[in-house]
Amino acid sequence: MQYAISILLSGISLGGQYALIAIGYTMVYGILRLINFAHGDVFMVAGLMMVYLSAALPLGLALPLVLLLTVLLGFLIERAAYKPLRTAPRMSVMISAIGVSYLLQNLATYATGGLPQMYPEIPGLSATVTIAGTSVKWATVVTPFLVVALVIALTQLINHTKTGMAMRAVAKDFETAQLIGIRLNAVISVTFVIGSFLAGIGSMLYFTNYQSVVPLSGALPGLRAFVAAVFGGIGSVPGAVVGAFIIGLSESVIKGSNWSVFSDAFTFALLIVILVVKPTGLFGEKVTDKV
Amino acid sequence: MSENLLKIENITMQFGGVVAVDNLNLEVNKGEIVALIGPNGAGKTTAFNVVTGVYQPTNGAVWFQGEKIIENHPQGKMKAMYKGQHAGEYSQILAPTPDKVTRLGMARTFQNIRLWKSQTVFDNVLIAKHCRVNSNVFSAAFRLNRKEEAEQRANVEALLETVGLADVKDELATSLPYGKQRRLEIARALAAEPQLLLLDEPAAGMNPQETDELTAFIGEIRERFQLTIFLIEHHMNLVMDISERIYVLDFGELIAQGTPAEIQNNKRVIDAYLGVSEDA
Amino acid sequence: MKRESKSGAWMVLLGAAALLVLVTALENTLNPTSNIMLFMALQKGAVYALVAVSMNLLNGFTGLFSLGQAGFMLLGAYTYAILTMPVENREAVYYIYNGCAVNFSLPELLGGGPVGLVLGVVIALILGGCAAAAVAWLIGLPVLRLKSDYLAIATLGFGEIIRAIFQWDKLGPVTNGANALKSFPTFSSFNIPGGLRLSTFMAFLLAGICIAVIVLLINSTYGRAFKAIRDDEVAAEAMGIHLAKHKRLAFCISSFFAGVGGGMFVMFANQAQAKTFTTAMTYEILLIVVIGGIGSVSGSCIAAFLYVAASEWWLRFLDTEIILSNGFKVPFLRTGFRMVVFSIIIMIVVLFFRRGIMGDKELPDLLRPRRKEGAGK
Amino acid sequence: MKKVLALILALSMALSLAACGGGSGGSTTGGDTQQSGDSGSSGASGGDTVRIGVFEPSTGDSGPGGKQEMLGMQYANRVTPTVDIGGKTYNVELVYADNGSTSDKAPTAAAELVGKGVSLVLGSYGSGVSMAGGPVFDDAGLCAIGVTCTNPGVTVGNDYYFRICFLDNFQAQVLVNFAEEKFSAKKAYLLGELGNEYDQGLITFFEQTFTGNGGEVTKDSFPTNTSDFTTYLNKAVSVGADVIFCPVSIAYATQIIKQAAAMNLEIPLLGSDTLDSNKVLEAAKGSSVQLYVSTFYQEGGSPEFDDGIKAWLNEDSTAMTNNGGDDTIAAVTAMGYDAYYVALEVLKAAGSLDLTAIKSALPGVTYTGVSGAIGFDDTGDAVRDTAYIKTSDNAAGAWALETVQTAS
Repeated sequence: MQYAISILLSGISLGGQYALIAIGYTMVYGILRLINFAHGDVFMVAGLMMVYLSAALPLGLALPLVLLLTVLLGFLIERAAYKPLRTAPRMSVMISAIGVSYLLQNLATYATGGLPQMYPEIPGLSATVTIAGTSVKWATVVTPFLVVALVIALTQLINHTKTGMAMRAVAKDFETAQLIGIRLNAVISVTFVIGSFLAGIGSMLYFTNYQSVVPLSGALPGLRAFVAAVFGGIGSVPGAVVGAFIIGLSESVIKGSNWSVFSDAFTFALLIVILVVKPTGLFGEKVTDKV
Repeated sequence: MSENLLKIENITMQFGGVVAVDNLNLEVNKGEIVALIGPNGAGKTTAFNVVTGVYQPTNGAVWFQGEKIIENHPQGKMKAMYKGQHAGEYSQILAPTPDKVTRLGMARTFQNIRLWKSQTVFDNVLIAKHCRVNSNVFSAAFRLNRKEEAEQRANVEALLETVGLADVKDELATSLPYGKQRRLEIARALAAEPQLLLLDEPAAGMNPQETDELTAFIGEIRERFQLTIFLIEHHMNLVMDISERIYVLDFGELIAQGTPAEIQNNKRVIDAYLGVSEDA
Repeated sequence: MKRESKSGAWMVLLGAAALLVLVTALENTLNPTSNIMLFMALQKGAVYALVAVSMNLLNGFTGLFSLGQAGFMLLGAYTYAILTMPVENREAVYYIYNGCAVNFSLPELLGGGPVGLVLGVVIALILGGCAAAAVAWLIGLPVLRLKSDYLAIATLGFGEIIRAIFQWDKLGPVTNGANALKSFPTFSSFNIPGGLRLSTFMAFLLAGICIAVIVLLINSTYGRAFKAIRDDEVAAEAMGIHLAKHKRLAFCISSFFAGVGGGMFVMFANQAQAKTFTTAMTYEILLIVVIGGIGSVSGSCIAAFLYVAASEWWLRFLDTEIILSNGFKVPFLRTGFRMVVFSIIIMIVVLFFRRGIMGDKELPDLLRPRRKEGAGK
Repeated sequence: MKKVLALILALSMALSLAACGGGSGGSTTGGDTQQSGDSGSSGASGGDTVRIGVFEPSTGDSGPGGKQEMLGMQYANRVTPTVDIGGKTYNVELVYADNGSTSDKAPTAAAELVGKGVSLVLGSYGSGVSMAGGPVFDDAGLCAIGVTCTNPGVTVGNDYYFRICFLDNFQAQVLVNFAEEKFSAKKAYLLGELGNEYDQGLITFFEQTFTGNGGEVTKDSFPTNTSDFTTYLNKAVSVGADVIFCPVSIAYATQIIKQAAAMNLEIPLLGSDTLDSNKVLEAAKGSSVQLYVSTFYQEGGSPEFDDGIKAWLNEDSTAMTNNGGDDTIAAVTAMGYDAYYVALEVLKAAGSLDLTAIKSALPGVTYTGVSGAIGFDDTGDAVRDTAYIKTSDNAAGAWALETVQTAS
């Protein structure tokens, strides 16, 4: 029983962290039709910045600064690596994304010398609490609530503000949105800013739980979050969140079973099944090609 | 056996709650030029897409050369939603993919030209020959099919000569002027060795002179390749000049059929076209 | 093809022979020890060229964005390694599993000696390719229906699944679990002791033959159909090209050569281990394809050699600190800097030389004033 | 057909490029670049310098360990920068090649060393890369001395690979004995990285020995780049394991320990030589985690060496960073130090820089270093029967010697 609860807890908390990354993937895909492979690495860089900044500054200053820098990084990546390719074929943009991811990982290796960096303790989040006999960090407990709150705020933003409306318009039809005077670049930048911001928050929760940051830290959570986004129906924020929780829970359950070897493989198998059965994911909209 | 080459029988195409083509019946006889006209959004291209296998009809059947090639009936959710007629008359499901339909002997062009952009004029036509190739991938890769390949190339050369594109055969398809691109698309369709040629608005975007040339061209190739032609068109001059019979669609329904003279005087047709008078 | 075939074929044969002679000559005149980096780069470059061309066949010529290349290489690599490892070495290599479940070795079955070695290696490579192609066929049934990025992510997923299966310790008696397979024939096995050195020659010969076959395929009627699918799927289907069949064909053929490339990769790397064949490797190959130009075989080949040489060799000095004679320490140079510089170079290529080295042209196109492809054929 | 031609041209172009590079690359080796010669004698180059290759990872998963191992060699090189070979004094130059911790980069890194004309190679940290690089050394007739690559596969089937450390089957046995003696363990939970042969090899040996003694094991493998280990640790609790054995790389070990600390894990953690790192120690500091590792050397084994290297670490900031930021001496550093001296002994015994002479002299060399007596057996493995088991003193953040185990 206690074991089951511990699995459930870690599944939910993983799911919440994946959700925060997955939203970034899904929003960018919704607008640019681009799998932003660098997103997981932005998440990792946010972790590393926290390590370095918290060593130099008081935590109260470091925390907001990390979020700010993460947002800036996301913004700059879009401007430098994706914007020049706006008219290029999708494959080129995707390759550019892979290139950015590669660059960030190598920069991180260069900066850290490949040594794992210890994530600082964040008061409140790092303390442990015992639930039904399982002792976990507050970060684990807080994650799902924080995610739900952020998602509600985000949906409000998307549905009820002008920017949100513009975002939806761009997602629906790139060209028409431009024609009716929406500032495309501004909207895309906002999307990246929101995505990076959430990734920054996600990285705080994630690394408070798992503590050590290495240059490849972003790769696996990034990939899983992406799978979650596809699973939920890429382009849909609630879909990404639901997908992330499903992926997080199933990962936890597989790890807890005798088939832990296949915990990654299972995630992908699930993805492929979904893609084949319902190619647009759980909440995705059906798109038909016009002849 | 039967005189008609193509027969569309009780075809209904319903997207969700919208009926795009409602109980369409038409026949195209061997050697004829038949036009399908109607205002924008009348369902002409949808009907074309059903015939060529791009869409699966909701209900009805299509016969080609006396054989039933396409058939469907409402299933699943559609069963309750179906608004058309003749429900329950069809029970089989025949849904060939477009390539299969083409190999049966129907080739088409597109409303908005769809040439293979990175290929030359020659290659565009040569590729269309692929569906008639007998060699398998090994014999093709290891050049054991020299004879067939040579034959095809000779065929394509001849075809380009006929359609008057021989002088530009090494140009990129997309570098041709618009009128020639249209012509190339028709040549490409001919390379697939069809009996029935389906033209989707072949004169769209053409000026009167180009349209006249096209009219003559269609006449020529029909003679030369003994084709049957089924076309959708807005340019009434072209339609009236070359069609033997005309079908008129409006809001998915067939509202008239007959010879050009009959159609020109049909009240319903004139009504349907009011408001889009530029073509009428 | 016809008009030029006589003189063209001779030119090609001559060119190929000249290249092989050149490689063999280099290999036998230059000191193999002090120039080992050159030969390593050439061998790895040849392997990567083959794999990149196979990926280009799919991504560049058929327009299917697949990221499963590393997975198919893995299949080829293991098949090759398992089939060629001498029986006497199996006990030692599979020490955890008390020997291997497969107890024969192709070179030995074929009588051993030089003839057995060459035949065994070639057959094993082909079988490796077949294994990859067979799996590709199975995978293709569900995933080839997916479009662009979805296909990419699904194939990437399959690559990961294949890797997990090969690392599963229950399959240890066959795959050796997490442990590497080794002591099978490698490129250096083709160096005749005390005689000719043929290791680089062998790499070039095998890669060359495979690439030649791919080029022949691309220029055949099937290759043209692939290009039609890439340019406009709807038009291709309307012109009678069976999409599912041709996509599957391209996928299987690409995987076949990726499998052969995987076999050759372990001949280069001396050992086969599942964890080598990661997504990162697929990305590497993808970058080669992009740098060379999507849709250009010669581009992929040139890029493969440049990429390998740059990443493994020319830029290596960036990793070591250099202190100039006047005591000035060159800034930035330390471990990891090489990869930073390298990834910046890649980003520059991706952003500013979007079409890569060759675009979709081939070398001869550049030597000619105007495009005359159609006439040539 | 034309494309075939294109291809040929492309290849030849690349080749010529490569050849140009070859010329410039070759010139750095000095001496004998363009002459063909038999591979056995090409190591002898540049006048009074002997080059020793350092085949170690400085990036990737094993980067931290590789750096610490190199520190030992660098320190030894500072202490003893010259060697007398055949009556002549040579300066010893260390030549580095980063194998990036991955077996696909290892062969070229090995080749780089061969190309630079080194006389002997030391390394690598990590058995996988050693095995990948091995055949290159084998082909070139260049001897390599493994420092801490403990997987049996390194030396098997390779006449030119030797090593000065114990093997994994010995290490696993030592840990099993320890687990049974100290904790009367009947149930063990084994956790390793999927597809990592070092982890999986040790786990398999541990399992064989442990179940052979009547114990029971549960095994798990986590995928590369995993960060969430709580589920695994909870599983260990739920199966009622008496010990957890996790012979993983440093990056994972720190996370496992941190997460174990967060959940107040009461089961002792056993680790292999890789866990003997100050990063791991740092992770355990201040927690209640019980951590035991088997290793090659315990600080205090040679006070002279300890003091010397600490002094060096404290004055050289780069070295300090490479050691992970403090002056705790890792066993791999001691091993690297010993390996350097073994290499010097080999060169002395060979009496020349001829690779064949080095090869024939190597198996007979014996040396007593800070980590104990070193000699080689028929397969080229070290004759070693001692392993140290250290425990983490979490209050002080230091290692404490728990016991010294010998083969039984």
